[in-house]
Amino acid sequence: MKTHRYEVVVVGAGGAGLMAALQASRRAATAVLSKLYPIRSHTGAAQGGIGAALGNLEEDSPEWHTYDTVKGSDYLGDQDAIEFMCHEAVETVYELEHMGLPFSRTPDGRIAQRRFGGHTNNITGKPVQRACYAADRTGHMILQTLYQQCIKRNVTFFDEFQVLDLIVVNGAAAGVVAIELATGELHVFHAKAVIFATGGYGRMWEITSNAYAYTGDGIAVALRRGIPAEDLEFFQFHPTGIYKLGILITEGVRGEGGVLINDLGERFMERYAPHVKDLASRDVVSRAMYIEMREGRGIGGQRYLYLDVRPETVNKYAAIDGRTNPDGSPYQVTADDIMAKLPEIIDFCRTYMGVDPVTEPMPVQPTAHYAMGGIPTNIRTEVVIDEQNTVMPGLYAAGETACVSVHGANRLGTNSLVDIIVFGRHAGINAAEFARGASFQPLPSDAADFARQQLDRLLNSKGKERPIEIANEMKHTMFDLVGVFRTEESMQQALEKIRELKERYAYIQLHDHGKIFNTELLTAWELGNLLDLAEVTTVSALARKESRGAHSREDYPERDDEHWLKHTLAWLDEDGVRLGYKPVVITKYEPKERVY
Amino acid sequence: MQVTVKILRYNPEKDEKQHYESYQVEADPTDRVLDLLEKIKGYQDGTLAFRRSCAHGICGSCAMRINGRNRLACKTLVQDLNTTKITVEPLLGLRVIKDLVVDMEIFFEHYRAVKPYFVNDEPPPEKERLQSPEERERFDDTTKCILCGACTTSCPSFWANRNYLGPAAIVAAHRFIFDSRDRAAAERLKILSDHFGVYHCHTIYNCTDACPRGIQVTKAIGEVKKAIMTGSLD
Amino acid sequence: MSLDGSVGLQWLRYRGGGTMLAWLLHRLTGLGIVLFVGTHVIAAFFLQQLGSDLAITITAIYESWAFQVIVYFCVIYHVINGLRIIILDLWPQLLEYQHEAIWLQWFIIIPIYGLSIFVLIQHGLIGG
Amino acid sequence: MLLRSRQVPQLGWNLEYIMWIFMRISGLAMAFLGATGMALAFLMGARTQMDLPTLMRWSFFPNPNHVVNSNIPDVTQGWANGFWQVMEILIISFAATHGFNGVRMVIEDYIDHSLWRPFLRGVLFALWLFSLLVAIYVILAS
Ligand SMILES: Cc1cc2nc3c(=O)[nH]c(=O)nc-3n(C[C@H](O)[C@H](O)[C@H](O)COP(=O)(O)OP(=O)(O)OC[C@H]3O[C@@H](n4cnc5c(N)ncnc54)[C@H](O)[C@@H]3O)c2cc1C
Ligand code: HEM
Ligand code: SF4
Ligand code: F3S
Ligand code: FES
Repeated sequence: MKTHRYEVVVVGAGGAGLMAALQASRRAATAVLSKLYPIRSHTGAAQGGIGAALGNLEEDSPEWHTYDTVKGSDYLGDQDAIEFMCHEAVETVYELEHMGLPFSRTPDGRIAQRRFGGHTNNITGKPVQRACYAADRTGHMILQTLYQQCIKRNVTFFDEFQVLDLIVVNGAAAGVVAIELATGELHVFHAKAVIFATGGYGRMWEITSNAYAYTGDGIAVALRRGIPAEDLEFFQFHPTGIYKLGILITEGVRGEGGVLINDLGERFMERYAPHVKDLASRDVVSRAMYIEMREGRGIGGQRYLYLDVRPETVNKYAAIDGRTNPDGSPYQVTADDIMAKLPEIIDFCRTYMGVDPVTEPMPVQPTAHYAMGGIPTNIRTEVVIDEQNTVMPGLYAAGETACVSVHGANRLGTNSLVDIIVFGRHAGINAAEFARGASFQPLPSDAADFARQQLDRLLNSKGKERPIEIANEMKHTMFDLVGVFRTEESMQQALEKIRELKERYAYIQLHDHGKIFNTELLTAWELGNLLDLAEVTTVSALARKESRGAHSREDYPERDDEHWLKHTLAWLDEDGVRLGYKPVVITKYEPKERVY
Repeated sequence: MQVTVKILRYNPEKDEKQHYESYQVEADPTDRVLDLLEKIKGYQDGTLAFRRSCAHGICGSCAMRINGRNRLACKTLVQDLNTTKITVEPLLGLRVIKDLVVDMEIFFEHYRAVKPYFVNDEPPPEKERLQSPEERERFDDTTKCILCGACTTSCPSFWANRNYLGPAAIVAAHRFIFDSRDRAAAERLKILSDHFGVYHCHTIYNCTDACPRGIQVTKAIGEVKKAIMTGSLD
Repeated sequence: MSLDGSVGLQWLRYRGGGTMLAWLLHRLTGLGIVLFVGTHVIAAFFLQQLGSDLAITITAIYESWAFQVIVYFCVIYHVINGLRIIILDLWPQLLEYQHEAIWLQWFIIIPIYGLSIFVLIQHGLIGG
Repeated sequence: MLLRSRQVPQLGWNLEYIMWIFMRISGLAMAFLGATGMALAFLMGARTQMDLPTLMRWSFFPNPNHVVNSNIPDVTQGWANGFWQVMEILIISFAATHGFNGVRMVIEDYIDHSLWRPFLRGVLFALWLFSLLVAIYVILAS
């Protein structure tokens, strides 16, 4: 076992982790640990854009962005944090540009922007061009740019080190324990401040846009150390995943004028969101799609619909909507425009479905996409551990793994990239500053024991259960029973299943008992994380007897501000999940009904 | 349908040499090769090691040799291979750690050697630096790179001599050399005109054929050579 | 085996396609020409100076029609492929069409080479 | 918006760069000289007098030895003048330099930075010089 000592340890090297590392390493001795090579992180998969009210193409303001986000969150987002993020967004996007990020450009050379669901001009209510983009690989460019800057600044990386445990001493974070994949050895990283930026946990669902690595490690590790998880019942289902595969088709497609079509050839979103139609927020669109499919209007009666971005369709509906270019001329696209703005999407469709979006509509279905909930933090990205927002000294979280909460019950497209950049940056600054003023906690002699125990239990388990079967059953259960629509009954059933799976998990069988690159062992460990989070998600969702944002219950179809305008906190104890609640921060915007 | 997947395996804790092992798998024509590997790992042999994350060709983890050519396992469908016999081998020219997992350190070392980051020390404007769509277009192709390594490890010049910086590093340099906002083109061109730079490239083109992102790698290298020759970055 | 990263002969199994073959042939034909022309010139030198038997044999082999079939391939292939390389180096934007360029060059090489060896063999067998 | 023209200052010369350019220039030059030789041979009656292989062999290396088999009268004198000697010396110098540098490139592809490199370079240089001198001698002496 090796021990390392750094003032700040960043866990995760996606957008949030790298941004934190860039800031922290300027101020304190910093190490970045990541289970993947940094450039393999899931931030690279983000397509459509990063929201910031630059107003490069039409009038816009951070206030509008704030309001849209609050509304998008179904009023569950903390308004102080949202306001902070939306104002910071502008400056941070410029900062990214100054780091060399190759944004697409407007004819006069400025950062190009496009429409995205839920982002509106607050006066007219019409969609506004707020998403700054680099073709349809915005996340890829953010990840690459940040990694490049880290190379420039000589940031210390420990690539392919998977963090298994958080060391807590005297109620403060004192470091992490990680396994080096290439050798199987455990390493202890002694630190004054730890930043978690480990991404989401969408691999819990069957159809998902998320990477294999999205197994909620950060949240699960924190849960095992007595830190609660906030708002896990809110998990976003993106309307347009490739049928069966779940691979994401960016909302940018609809931003560029694509429309959703049912079996009758109707543009059904007209009925559900008369103002913004296909650009309503994601929870609204996903629900509408489910209803269409349930009522038999899926294509050929199947569980998918069409997303149509053929130039003739786009032009037809643009004319009906009276959509215009900034100069007032009618909005018209050609096949070449589509190819230039959405090259990746076209490539996905051709590769995986043999469908060419320029000449054929794409078969899509809602796909599990984004965790609104996570490790609870305050606006300074410090992790808080109870209803009174008590801070755990030295522990920070940012990105998808954290819940500030800026996304509340439903995240708007483009806001996650804003989140990781803005709060990643602040996590880096705050952690480094904390570290400079703090001293190292003494390291316990058995620092790596808990991690080792967890691995040994898996290695020595004597059962016959296959991890992949447990995983498949979990995914299936969660997608069917705790998916877009939920009921008391379905979730109760899910909970029983999850508990059964957890029991079976104790009897899994591993073939690989080696040390070097034992990915079977780590996948099994990750499955344990997912099972824990599945339980917490289901219990939190069962308790919340209302429909809000991404959490929509058929037995409680209305939002209930009187009883449920509050954040869930869930602890995972020996004997199951314990729930608590804390209030939502409301500053300017009183909750009102949400219509699009 | 039934396919046979033959994998070049190596477990450093047991084996002295690499050897092939074959597995029978039930597959759909639209299955990705990655799906087959997952099935083999999940149901037949848990010791199989390979890297993967995104499963849709965007993270660059799963580059390997499939039926004799470098590809991404998650972007290769069974039906694309036109056969039911699939051979999977690790990338060539890098040290094998285990099974299909190779040590990418040399690859990233070469990447870091070309200053793959934006350099411009002039004080930035308050807002964005301006860049016309045409100037942006100039280097668009090479911004797509996901550093999967398929190109460099398909290059006979790299196989011959692993000091050759390789196509991926040159692609990374190209992305900045032709960015109108960047100011370090001359330094990068100097590095690339040195002994292990672009002149090790004999336009063999395996790299371009292997690139899962469809980047015109050889063309990018050619443009760098031409820029060294003419001093012009247009 | 590539346990340490060295490639050995494994590369022969890489399915590189026509472009890799084009390079391989360019390399082999280039080396071939060096070898043939080198020995030929040196043999000519010794022939001229000493009239040595070995030099005579070498020259005879070199000038035999069978050997010339090989030399011709080397020269014609190397020249035309070399010109292709030079053209693409000057206009790198054409490198997108490398596959097409290589097809095109075979369409030039095959008739020229075919014609020359036809004449060559004819002369060799019938005697010119 | 128009693209601004961007320039970088001339980088220093180095062997790889010089040789890369030389390989292209010499290739072009050889092709040009070869074509010239062939054209002139045609003008001098080769079309009717000489077979194709001899013609080609001859136009790349216009050594009188290469023409003796042909049926052109007084060939040795006709082609043994100064012009053809210059042509041939040019071609052979290009070819020898191009060829030996090619061999160097191939070898250096396979060897690392080590003591072998200067050694092999020395050997190749000597061979190059030797063959060049021999070739010129053969031309002038015949
Ligand atoms: C297909 C897709 C498209 C999207 N498009 C958009 C978009 O257009 N706009 C937008 O705003 N958002 C988008 N999102 C959401 C957004 O991309 C993500 O939420 C965001 O990138 C998350 O960033 P992150 O830094 O938190 O995590 P990641 O980038 O995923 O990074 C997680 C890091 O943690 C590391 N890690 C995880 N576990 C461990 C462990 N145990 N030990 C060590 N390291 C660990 C990983 O290696 C990785 O480096 C999209 C998401 C997806 C899936
Ligand atoms: C018109 C005639 C010729 C042309 C156009 C030509 C062109 C070229 C070019 C462009 C290269 C560089 C290839 C690269 O960088 O990958 C090259 C390489 C080479 N040439 Fe020539 N060449 C010609 C004649 C010759 C002759 C006469 C010889 C031998 C004496 C020769 C021997 C070589 C060798 C050995 C190489 C190195 C091959 C390699 O690196 O793979 N060439 N040639
Ligand atoms: S250029 Fe293409 S093949 Fe090479 S590393 Fe980048 S994406 Fe992979
Ligand atoms: S395969 Fe290698 S030689 Fe050049 S064109 Fe590609 S880098
Ligand atoms: S798994 Fe990401 S590229 Fe294949």
